[in-house]
Parts: sequence; structure tokens; C-alpha cells
Amino acid sequence: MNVFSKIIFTIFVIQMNSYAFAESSSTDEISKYRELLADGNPAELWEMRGEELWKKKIAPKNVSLEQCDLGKGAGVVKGAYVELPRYFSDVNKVMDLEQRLVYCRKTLQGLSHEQAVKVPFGSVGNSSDIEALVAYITSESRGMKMNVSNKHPLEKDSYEIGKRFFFYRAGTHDFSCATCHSANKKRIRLQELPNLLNKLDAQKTYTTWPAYRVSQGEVRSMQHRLSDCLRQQRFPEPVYASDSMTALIMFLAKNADGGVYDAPALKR
Amino acid sequence: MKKMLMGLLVSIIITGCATAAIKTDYGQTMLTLLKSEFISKGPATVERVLSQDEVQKICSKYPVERPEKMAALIQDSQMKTVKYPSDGIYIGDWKNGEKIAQNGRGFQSSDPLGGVNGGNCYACHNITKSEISYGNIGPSLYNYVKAHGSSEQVIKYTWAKIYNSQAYTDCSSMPRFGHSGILDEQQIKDVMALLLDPASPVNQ
Amino acid sequence: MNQSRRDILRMTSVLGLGLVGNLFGSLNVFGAEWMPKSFDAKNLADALKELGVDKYTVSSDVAVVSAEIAENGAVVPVSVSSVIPNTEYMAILVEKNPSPLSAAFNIPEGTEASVTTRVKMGGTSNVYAVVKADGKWFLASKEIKVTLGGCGG
Amino acid sequence: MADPMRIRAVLNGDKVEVKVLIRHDMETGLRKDQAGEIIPPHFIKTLIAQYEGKTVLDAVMGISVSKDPFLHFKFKGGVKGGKLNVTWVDNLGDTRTDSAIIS
Repeated sequence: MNVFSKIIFTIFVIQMNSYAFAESSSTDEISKYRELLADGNPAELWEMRGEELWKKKIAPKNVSLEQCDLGKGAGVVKGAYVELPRYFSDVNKVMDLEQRLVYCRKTLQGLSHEQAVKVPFGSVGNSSDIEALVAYITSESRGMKMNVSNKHPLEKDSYEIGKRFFFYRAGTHDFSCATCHSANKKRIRLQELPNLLNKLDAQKTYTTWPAYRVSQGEVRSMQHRLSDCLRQQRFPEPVYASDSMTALIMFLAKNADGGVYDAPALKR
Repeated sequence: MKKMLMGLLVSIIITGCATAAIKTDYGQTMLTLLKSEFISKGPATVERVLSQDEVQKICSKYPVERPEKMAALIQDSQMKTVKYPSDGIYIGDWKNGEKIAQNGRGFQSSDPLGGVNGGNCYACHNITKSEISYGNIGPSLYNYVKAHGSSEQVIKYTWAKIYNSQAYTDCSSMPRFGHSGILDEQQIKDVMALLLDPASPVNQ
Repeated sequence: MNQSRRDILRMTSVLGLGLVGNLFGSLNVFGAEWMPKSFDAKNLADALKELGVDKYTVSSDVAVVSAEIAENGAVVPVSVSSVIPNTEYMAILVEKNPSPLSAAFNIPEGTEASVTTRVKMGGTSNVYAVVKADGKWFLASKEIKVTLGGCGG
Repeated sequence: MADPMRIRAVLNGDKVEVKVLIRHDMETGLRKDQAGEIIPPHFIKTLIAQYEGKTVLDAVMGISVSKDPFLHFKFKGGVKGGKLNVTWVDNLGDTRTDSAIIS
């Protein structure tokens, strides 16, 4: 190697090193940022409000949600979320948490469908009762293992439909869920993308939703997470708490089986 | 409609259990749900996502790998879609190219109809030294000219790659920017400049 | 609240003396008075002037603790702390924000001179901790980079 | 009506560690809504924390404190079972007081 190419080579090595360094120190600092934020999660405020709403009697029937059957019997909240979505014999279909909540608000509390799905996602000055209820209910499964059933044929169907949805490439940008979520260690900008086909990633992701999103100042549910993915995927808007979303959630939840539930969490 | 479908589903399963002959067509059920449970909003329409082209169909069915024949079919058919610049000029303004690379808007349900689309290149690629917030789904494009040169062949390849990525890589994650009408000819020229202009920060 | 009481409270807050507050007994339930001129100041120099910071020392006994990169400027965790004895007042200022002063704290005796909160940052900026101890002012700063979010925007 | 705060006060050695979470929009008055109208400012201006009547932290805040504010501080002199009150007042005169028992 002559002197000239040696110099070039050295410069190249230094540059590559500083590059690698810049990248790893950026991600280190971002992990530090997340750690600092984890201390004091505003989602707790949603959990508190959700618990009040769960127990609050409201018109027209003047009953609370305390008799709502989330799958483990009327009124059982503890551990309900880690077994959802699931088959419900009273409606003969598979429901996720939010679909079930809508059902309980309609049948138990007597709300119309419009009332029951009103403000599914909150915004400034327009907070969502649903997000608060979801925060409360999910918090009651913290520390438990994901244990989603696929024994019932309809549960299996829901999973398979969700799987087809996950791989469905369409629209102007040719995106599917899989475009961003089927390879390890990928990032969009600096945001890490979980590989939802990889057990550990799928568990880590599913068990940390819902979450307080610092970018939005709200607790966001799984339905919101999926809606926002679909928006960026250049897909039209899914109807809130619909069967297709339940199917997709079923696919993701089942892939996360065995993961220890740890939400509402806090995310960017 | 939905109820009917679910009813149908149930009956299929019941008969399926009995005869083990009829299997639920999950893909078809998914499409029916997509049609009935999604609402067009802004530039993101139900019709658009329901009308998959052949490429999208194959890539949905074979997300990871596909038979060689299909791969070749995709690449050949997509290469034929590439339209090179009408005036023979490939390189525009790298400063506009940088703006396009930074902009992630266009065709989302939250975007306006007829708005200016971005390329969102930084979402997946390292491009310039000054932007530290870049993704890694695609390869680094920093020092593009140093890595690839700037021969006519490279220029044409780069154009075609941006215009229709699947001309070279079947089922690439990269959108087919020209073919799908995301970026117009001038915008592609500007992105080309970002990669190939010696004055662009990519090559500094 | 009448003007004279407001003035007294403003004075106590500028002086930052818990003791003065105690002299007024029941008054201290109202806490520190909000200082419009300090909060409205449009640059760091003006904000410091309005806070009454005339002379100051850059001190390693004062610290701004945060991550060097914030994923989102809407919520940036910031701790300010001081090991200077008799620290009685601490303020957080974000230099490049439209109004740099973010928050200020009176630190009564017995309270540790270390407070953590979260601030909004319009973009990458120096964040300052301004501390008053024994009537003297001390400063420290740290640059915090604010990055973009994910795809689409 | 303002939502309740979440206050945690834990005795650790000779210091009480306090964490306060507040549900508040902390609107800057600089943002526009979807219709292009300025969203009026709405933010907490003052906050005071008192242990058995004695002030342990006294804060003033501007528009750049984050939405759903969080405060973390420590003070000496508290005992288990003692009561900590936190009160905030915002620019529209809305106010809220909540308390926590030191554990």
C-alpha cells in the first residue's frame, strides 16, 4: 500500500468509525430520553379516570359497566385483556377489547351505537372516555402473560384473516403491514420498527400498547395504533372497532403469546 | 351484508368440519371486510386498495420469496413501465431534491387531495451527513457518486430505480415513485440531483 | 388580589426567600407570583434581565440533566440541580424557544435543590439552569438536540 | 372541571420523594386548530406543594412546560402518614388541590 492510498484508507476508516459512533451514540441518547420519560407516565391519569368511568352509572339505563363480561365472567377485569381478542358465545363472534366495550356500553348501559363509539380517540379539549376505559382495563392485566386462544374455529378464522391482512400489499405506495414489520432491526428515521413475525419483537410490541404518546399527549389504544399505521400505509380509514381490525389484532395478539403484559406504557 | 357474510363463514366452517372439503377463503373474506369496513378519505380510497395490480397480488402472496419465474416476470414487466425524461435531462436541482427527500406527505388519508407529494427518502435511507434522523430499510446513499460513479449507465439505472424500483428488485419495499404517480418527472430529476450532482451534500 | 399584596408577593418571589413568605404566614398559600415580564421576554438576555440576573457565574456546581437527543420536542425531560449551599431559587430557560423562560422554583429550606420537569422545545437548543444562592446568580447549560418523528408526519 | 392529579410521596431515608402528574393541556396559544383558528392559551401558572401547611415547593410555569406536567422533587422533614397537598392555578383561574399521604 503506498502512502497516498494509506492516507485515503485511514481517512476512510476514521470516517466509518465516527459514523458508526454517531449512530450508536444517537440511539443511546434516545434510549436515555425514553428512560427519563418512563419515570412518571401520564397514562396513570387515564387509568384513574377510566376506573371512575367503569364504575359510574350513566343514562339512559343508569347502570355502570361493572357487569360487563370481558370474557372471564361478568365484572371480571383482572386478567381479561391478556386473553383478548376471544370468541364470545353471546354474540357468536370474536371481539377485541374495544369491540367488546362498545357492545357492553350498548347492551348494558343502553347507549346507541353512535353514542357508544363517540370520540374513540381523544384530542385537545375533547378527551375520549374509551381511551380512559381501555387504559384502566388493560392496566388490570399488568404483569400477566399473554394467553390468547385459537381453539374456537372462529378464533382461528379471525387469526387467518388478520394474517392475510398483514401481508396485503396495495395502494399508491405498495405498502402492507409486512413492508415495515417483517424484518429485524429496521428503522424508519430513528424509530425502530418491530418485526411482528418475530416472537420476541411481537411480544415486546403488543405488551406495551396502549401507551401514552408523548407526541400526541394522549393514551392511544391498539385500534388507534392500527388506524395510524394504515394511514401511513396510504390505506383508507377503518371503521372503528370493526371485524377486520379485530382480525388484525387477533393475529398480532396471538403472535405475542407468552409475553408479559406491561401497559399502558409510554412511547414517543 | 356483514352479518350475512359472517353467517356464511359460520356455515362454511360447519360444513367444513363435516366434510373437510370446503375451506374458508380467508383472502376473499379479508377483501370483503376491506370493502365493507373501510371508508375513503382524502386521497386514500377503498377503490385504490381493492384494485391490486399483478405485482401487488404476487407480492402479497409471496412476501418473502417467490418462484424465479415470477420474479423475472415482475422485473421485466416493470422495466417496461419506466419512462425516461422527455427532454433527455436527468439532473435537476439538488436543493429541491433534499426537500422532497425530507417530505413524507402524499396520498395519506390525512393529506389534502392534489397536494404536493414527498419522496420521504430519509425514512429508509442515509443520504446526507447533516441529517442524523434517517432509516435503514434501504441502503445508504451517502457518497453516491463515489460508490457508483456517474456514468450514463448509473444515471439511467438510478432514474429507473426511482421510477419503478421493482424493475430491478421484485417486491422491493420501495414505492414505485414514477410508475405510481407519487413523484412527477421534475421531482425525480431533483432527487436525481441530490444523489448525483457533485455539488450536492451527498457527494461532499 | 390587591396591588400591594401582589407587589409584596412579587418581591418575595424575586427575592425567593421562604423566610419572607413565612413572615406573612397565611399568605404563602398563594405561592410565588407569576412574572409576566420574565415569561414574555423573547430572548435569553431579556429573560435573564427580567429575572433580575445582572451578574452571574457559570458554575459546574449547577447542572442541567437530560438526554442529549430528544425524540420529541413536545416532551423533553429536564432536571436542574445545584450543590451550592443555600440555593433558594432555580429557573429553566430554553434559549431558542419563542419565550425562553419555562419554569421557576422557589426552594424552601429543607427541599433539595434538584427539580425534574418536562419542557417543550421548538428545536435543538441550549437549555439553561439559572440558580440563585445567597443572593448570587449561577448558570449552567446543556445542548439538547430535537429530532424528527417517524414517517408521513 | 379539572381532572385529579396523581401524587406519589415516598419516604426514602430522611427525604420524601415526591412525584406529581397533572392532567392539563398546557396550551401555548401559538397553535392553530384544523380550521386555522388560534387555540387560546391555557396553562398552569403557579403550583405550590405543602407538607402539613409548610411550603416545600413553589413553582411558576410558562407555556413551554409540557402537556400533562410532571414534577419530581425531594424534601426533608416529612414522616410516614404525613399529608402533602399540591395546588395549581391556571391562567383561566381554574384550580385544583389534591393530596397524598406519605408512604
